[in-house]
Amino acid sequence: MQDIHVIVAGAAGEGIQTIGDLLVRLAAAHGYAVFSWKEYESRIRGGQNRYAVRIGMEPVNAPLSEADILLALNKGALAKYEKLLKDNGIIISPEKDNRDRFLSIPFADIAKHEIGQTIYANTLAIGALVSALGMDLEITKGVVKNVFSKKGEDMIDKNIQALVEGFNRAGRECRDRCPWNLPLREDRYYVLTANEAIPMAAAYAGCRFISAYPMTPSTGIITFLAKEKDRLGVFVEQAEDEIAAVNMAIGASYAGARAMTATSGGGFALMVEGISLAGMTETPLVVVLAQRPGPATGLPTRTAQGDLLFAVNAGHGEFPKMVLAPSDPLDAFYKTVMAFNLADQYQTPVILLTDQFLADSHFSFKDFEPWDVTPKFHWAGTGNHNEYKRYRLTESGISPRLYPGQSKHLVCADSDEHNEYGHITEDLEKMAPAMAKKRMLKLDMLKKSVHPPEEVATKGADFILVSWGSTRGSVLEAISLMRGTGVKAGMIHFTELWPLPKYEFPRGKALYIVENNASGQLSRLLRSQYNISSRGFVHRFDGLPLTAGYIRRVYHEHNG
Amino acid sequence: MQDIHVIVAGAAGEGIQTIGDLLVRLAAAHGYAVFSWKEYESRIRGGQNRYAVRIGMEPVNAPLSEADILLALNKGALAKYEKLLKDNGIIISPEKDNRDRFLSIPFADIAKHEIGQTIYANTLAIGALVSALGMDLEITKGVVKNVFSKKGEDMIDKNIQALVEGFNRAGRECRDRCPWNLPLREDRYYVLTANEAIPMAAAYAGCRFISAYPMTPSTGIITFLAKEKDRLGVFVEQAEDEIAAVNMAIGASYAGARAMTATSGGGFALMVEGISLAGMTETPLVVVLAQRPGPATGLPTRTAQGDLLFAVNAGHGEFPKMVLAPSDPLDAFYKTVMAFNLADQYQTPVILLTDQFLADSHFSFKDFEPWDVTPKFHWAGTGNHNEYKRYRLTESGISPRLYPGQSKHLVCADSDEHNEYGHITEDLEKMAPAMAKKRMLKLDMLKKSVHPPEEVATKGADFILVSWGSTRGSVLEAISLMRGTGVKAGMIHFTELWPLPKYEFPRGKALYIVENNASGQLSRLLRSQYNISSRGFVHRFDGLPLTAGYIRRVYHEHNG
Amino acid sequence: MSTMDDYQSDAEIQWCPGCPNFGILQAFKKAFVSIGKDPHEICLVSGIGQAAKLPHYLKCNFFNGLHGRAIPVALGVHAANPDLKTIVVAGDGDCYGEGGNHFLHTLRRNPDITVVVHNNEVYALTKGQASPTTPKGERRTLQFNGVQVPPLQMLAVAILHGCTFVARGFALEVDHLQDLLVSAVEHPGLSLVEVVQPCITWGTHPLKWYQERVRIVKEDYDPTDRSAAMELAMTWGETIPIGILYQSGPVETFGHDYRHTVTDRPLTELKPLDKGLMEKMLSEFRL
Amino acid sequence: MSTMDDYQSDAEIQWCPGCPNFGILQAFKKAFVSIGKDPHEICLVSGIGQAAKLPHYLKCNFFNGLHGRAIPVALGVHAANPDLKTIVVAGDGDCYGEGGNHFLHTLRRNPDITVVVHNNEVYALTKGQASPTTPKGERRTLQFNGVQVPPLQMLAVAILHGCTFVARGFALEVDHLQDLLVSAVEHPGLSLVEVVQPCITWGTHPLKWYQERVRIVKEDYDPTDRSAAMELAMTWGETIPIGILYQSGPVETFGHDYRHTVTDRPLTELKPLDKGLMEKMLSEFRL
Ligand SMILES: Cc1ncc(C[n+]2csc(CCOP(=O)(O)OP(=O)(O)O)c2C)c(N)n1
Ligand SMILES: Cc1ncc(C[n+]2csc(CCOP(=O)(O)OP(=O)(O)O)c2C)c(N)n1
Ligand code: SF4
Ligand code: SF4
Ligand SMILES: [Mg+2]
Ligand SMILES: [Mg+2]
Repeated sequence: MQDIHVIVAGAAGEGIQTIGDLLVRLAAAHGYAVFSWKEYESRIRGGQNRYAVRIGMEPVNAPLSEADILLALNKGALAKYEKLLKDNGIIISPEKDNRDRFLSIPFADIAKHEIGQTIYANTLAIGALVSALGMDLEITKGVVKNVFSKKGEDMIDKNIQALVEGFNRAGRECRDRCPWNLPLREDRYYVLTANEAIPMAAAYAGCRFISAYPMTPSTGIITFLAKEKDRLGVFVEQAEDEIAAVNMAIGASYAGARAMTATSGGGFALMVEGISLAGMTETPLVVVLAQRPGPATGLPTRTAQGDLLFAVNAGHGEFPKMVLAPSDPLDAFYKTVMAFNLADQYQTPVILLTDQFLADSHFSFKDFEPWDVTPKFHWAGTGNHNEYKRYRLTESGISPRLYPGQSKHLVCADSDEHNEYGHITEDLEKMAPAMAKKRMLKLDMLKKSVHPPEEVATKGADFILVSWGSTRGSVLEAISLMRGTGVKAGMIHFTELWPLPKYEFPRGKALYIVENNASGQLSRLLRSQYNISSRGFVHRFDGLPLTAGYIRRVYHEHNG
Repeated sequence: MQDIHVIVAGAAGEGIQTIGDLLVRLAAAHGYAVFSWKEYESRIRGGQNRYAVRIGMEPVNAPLSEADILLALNKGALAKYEKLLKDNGIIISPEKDNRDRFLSIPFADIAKHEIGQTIYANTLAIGALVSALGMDLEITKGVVKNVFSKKGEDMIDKNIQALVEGFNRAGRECRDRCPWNLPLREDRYYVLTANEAIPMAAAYAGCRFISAYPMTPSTGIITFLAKEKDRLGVFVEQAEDEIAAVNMAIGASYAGARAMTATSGGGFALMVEGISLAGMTETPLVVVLAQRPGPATGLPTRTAQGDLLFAVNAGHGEFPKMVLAPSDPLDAFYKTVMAFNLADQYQTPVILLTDQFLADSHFSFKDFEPWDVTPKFHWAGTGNHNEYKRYRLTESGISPRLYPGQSKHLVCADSDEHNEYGHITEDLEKMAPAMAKKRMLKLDMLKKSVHPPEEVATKGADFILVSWGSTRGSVLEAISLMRGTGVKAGMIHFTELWPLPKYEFPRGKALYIVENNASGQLSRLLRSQYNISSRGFVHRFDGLPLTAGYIRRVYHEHNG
Repeated sequence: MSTMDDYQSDAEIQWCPGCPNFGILQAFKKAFVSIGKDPHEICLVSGIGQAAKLPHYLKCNFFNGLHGRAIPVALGVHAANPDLKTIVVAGDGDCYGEGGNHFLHTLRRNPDITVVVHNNEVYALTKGQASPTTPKGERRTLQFNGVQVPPLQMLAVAILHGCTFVARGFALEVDHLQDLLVSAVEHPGLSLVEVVQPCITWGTHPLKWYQERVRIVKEDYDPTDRSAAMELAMTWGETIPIGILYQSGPVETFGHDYRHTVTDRPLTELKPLDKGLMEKMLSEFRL
Repeated sequence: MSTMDDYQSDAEIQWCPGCPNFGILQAFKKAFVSIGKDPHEICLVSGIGQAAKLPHYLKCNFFNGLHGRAIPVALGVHAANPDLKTIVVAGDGDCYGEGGNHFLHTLRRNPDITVVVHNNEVYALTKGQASPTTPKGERRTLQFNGVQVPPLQMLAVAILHGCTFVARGFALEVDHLQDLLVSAVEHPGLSLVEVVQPCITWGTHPLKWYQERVRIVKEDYDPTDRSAAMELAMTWGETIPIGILYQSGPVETFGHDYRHTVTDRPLTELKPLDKGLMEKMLSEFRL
């Protein structure tokens, strides 16, 4: 079976979120791997948004552009998205149209007149989708019941009624136009977004404190932790601004609690001084930077990989720092635990770079067993100090860390250059350069904790796509598309971006660097480190994620 | 004549600032080129500070480490700085000591008992220095009268009395120990710091507005403009924080006034979001980033070149930006005018990178005639628009800029991605990528305004020192020192750091990259652009400026 | 004479249908007609949020900047060109949350600008988190157990610092709001207008709740009575008083020393500095 | 029982000889002895400035962070470990200038910490620029014609927002200040102590000027009288009242819902999350 791609399109507030979420659930309940991504405007009602759902036998966690089915909830949505429909695709819409590919079902009217209220229009639409997709009505009923279980009997009944009505209406018209079929399978998948994986992983890693200021697309992280306060026990504080957010997290971390904050570009900009503070005071800190297109406010609800070099170079002065860019929610789980562990071990800030695409998209995983990275703590122990010095000069650069109140040992942290006790120093001859050196030593050490990039099919490849972060799924799919047409592509994918790992690029291969940005930031970063040169670039910077098709097209434009 | 190097050392508040400043004036008044630099602790009274004055026949604007004369105002100063004294150097101090090199003069006691008040101790010390240096007493009297001219007759008389007393006391003891002689010369020099050159240049360039928050070592810039309000007519506002400072400057610039702000690393970190805003709204903005050692508060009164990559990569999202790092006050004058011109022409932020060393040091110039760079304005003109579009898509990427209220044309600026009128756009198909491309186009254009680095003695050189910003004087002196011992060194010096110019490094020369930082930021930057590799590095990161001697020593350590 | 149409923008309005922000927009247009300023004589400055989109929907000059930073931008605009009527349009989160420090310090400066705060007691654009004005106990999308702390009292803080014009309006009382805006813009010095603007998407009370509570201050209310004003500024519950809560005689405004000694005209009208002056200044460094 | 010596730090003091900051330091030591907390039970948090150096001169835990950011750091410390006595030591510029927004919002939170503000009416460490408390008309090193705007009234803002402990002390009245500090630290909820701390280097008045004006509030002064307190908080001129200006009964403190539902112990005492729980949560995503 080829993957089926459904686009639900409509205005904000019109129900596409509900329909899309339900469709994701339904596909999973039928035993299929599902991938979804969303694009939405920066408004609460109106505009034209899309919720794209990809359904397949195996997880292919990458966006598609062409659709099999377009559920267009209004005329504007139809106009905007119809061009994405495959030739043999169909449209389901309340709009009227006589074309063959068109299933015209006035959801709201039917809902109102047959079920009693327009609010059932969404479930009607789901019914139609279920029919068109050849899903099982009984299973669907079960899921719908479940979803509405807390809304009372009447609500459930009406929704089932709407579902069936939609199913039947579409069924009548679908017969020869809908070739799809999704019979029940045995498989079950974990389906989640990075904005769900990261807070869970954080709590698992021992994070006990988060302070943040709302900012799309990062807000989901703090919201998840607030909602799960009772189970996860994380202290959640909405700060008055991002400066407060990062400084509170630093305070909590200094006082012994693993702590984090999450934001997007503009908020991260405000946190940069705090990141330098964490570097100087050697306070572990995890910052999620969920990228969206800039500069400034930019396209606040869209996706981009535009802040890589900003993150790598964030903060005045020189200090060790780590930048990790997970490629999917499972990797995000791992990287989050790793971030807390390494922040703790090296007593320094770690930045997790995600983006709107990664934050909001549902990915499927056959297994989600991220237990081989476990929380590791690096306290010094209170007993073994004759004289405790928070910033003792050591060979590794790592000083013994205790927290205040833990014992009689006083823990003194200073943002000025300081001596081993944490007191301001003006000793330029010995202490100041020794402290600077000690901190930078940790960067050398950190390098040893960094893994080389992932290589896929590089042996025997004619050329290699080099990528980072959330584009992995699309690059992998691009490779397999190209291989399908005899073009031998490989992939080198980076998820640990600073410090860069010791690594030798395969020799004599043409490199194409693939990024969701305009200026080629990975290119610049790699060039500064590995002395490589690239044959070409694939850049996308319109606020939408890279797709396999896009990558292939640009590659072929380069290569005739 | 070999340059004479005098170190005045003592506690903050003890008079070293007064003595140092006066010595600079005196040397200049005698017709000598003078260079001074200072190091001071982050406190108002006490500690051990140095004011180093170099006096010569020709301007050599570079710090020295070894001193001919040490004026040590107290015991601690003596202990800390005596090791810098040359074998044949002398010490002048109120401390007691029987060694031959020691001129022990109890300034305060004499001032109190012979002149009447201890406040004359400083002038006594000046008298002693003048004698030791073989300066002219009458000329000195003239300068001293001048300096105290506003303090009333009695003050002037007493100071002259003190001067003569100090001169005579030292004179008695100096006879065979002080070989120096500074007879009157005809030459006259301009003597000034970058913190004086920059605000003057800004006003000359048409800057009409500065908002800033105090932060060492940048505060001198806004202070100068506040003091000269009546002559220069700049609107000066002390902001509540750096975020306000940068946003006010952006507002003023949008409204038609050339505007700037000045800060140091921590404050710059807070401005980074605003820099991205200037990039997005295409508002000209000049930001002085006066570097000091970080991270965080670091060594707030010392010098460093630790923020180069931070400045180059400052701001979320992608937008054109320029980073200039002047090498001396004359160059700072030029670069400041250039900064305002290019910010205006390309409608984007320009960062001027200085540092504490450059900000506070007096440099001498035979001529100071920076008139070949003149203010250039780039207004669109109000008449020639059928329909005015602030962000018109043009071939150059530069849109017509007007200011609000200038005419009936409305000037609409937006930090969101916008259409040509400045209204929010969500059109990802055409408008958003077109605007992103347009902005980045300006970076390509900007590259054409950038000059290649300065090459000195690179032809025939065995190796080349590659440097940037304020280290130029020391590198030049290092080259001439090394050439003096038969080591053929050349220099390639960068003052325009982003975008980097089109440039070919001379082939086959060993490169040594010289920086006042720990991690080799210029190295990384150059590697990402020019694919060069370097033979070695000279790094200094103890808060003190690079000297020729330091550079030579590290070079020889590398090369046996 | 301008008409409502002169302020009609082409931009598509991105607010929810029925949002009381439309009332504020309407009041703005009417006020501009009353004031008789042409679009190019007005400069709106905003940050980021639903409220901050308003400038796009009025045909005027505008600078739509960063979240929380409208006030400093407006100060820069006003310093550069005091001839422009500079008006800040901000959300409660924008102005009192992220931008709280600028608000506070600008009370001291008393710039001759107007600050209009849409108080919808929520961070609307980011989908419903509590704002600094959300009443204690009310739930928001990040406050699952309700807001745990009392709201800020920024109108009272303004009065406390001698802000000479402090008013509260209601988005659904368009004509009343129009009058407030006219008075505010015409008032010399900083004028602050907070507008009760219920959010019909994220708010916890229906519009009616507000309509029942909002009361125009009595005819004989004396807005020069500071302690009465403080009282009304902090009243939000059974009744929500609207009107000019506090007004007092003019005091020195932002930049007055510069305006007196250098120029009271826009800075763009200053002549370039004379090279002779520069040479003279530089010569002072020729020691 | 601790003694003064227990709080004696080895660090060299970087203040000017004779600075009234020494009085504050002394009062702190005495207060700690009275309170009977050992050095390791106290955590001082400061920003950058002369005042902010104080933690170095007391032997306690401390976090000396960024200019203006002491309060958020202290909130984090306090959230992580409510057993520590967390005390912010800030300059007027630090706390009301750069950090004004944090101060404002923390009034709402009412954390059980103490904030001590050294009010020297100047940015001392950066060499004498005006601070938010510099009185109008006084010259500073960047205000050549004197400060043009009135000062902020942060004590009044605190009282306005229901801060339950607001006091003013005088650096040269060490014993009185000691008492204030003791009461402040022992007070449940946010306690604010602003200390009149003349700067003998950059200030415009001699110490005597202050000594003549400072008046301890009368014995029968009722610190629960909010409007009287507002009055005293804003009095700075012929007299400068010192003492507990406002105090009221305890109200809910920062994080109380978390403390009630999750733990009232330090967060370090929470056990690691059980892998079983994580598996359970993840299984909810197995659709
Ligand atoms: C620095 C920064 N932080 C956070 C955001 C995200 N953000 C956009 S609007 C908004 C809040 C809007 O609330 P308010 O100002 O009350 O306006 P409203 O939408 O309620 O009218 C936030 C937090 C941002 N754009 N920039
Ligand atoms: C972000 C930032 N901006 C500016 C500074 C420079 N700075 C250091 S101390 C200080 C002001 C100190 O004034 P105050 O807080 O009143 O303390 P005081 O020295 O008067 O005790 C400033 C502006 C800084 N360190 N960090
Ligand atoms: S979310 Fe609320 S404030 Fe925003 S437009 Fe909708 S109703 Fe208005
Ligand atoms: S500058 Fe002022 S506040 Fe700072 S130590 Fe000296 S006297 Fe005290
Ligand atoms: Mg709001
Ligand atoms: Mg102060």
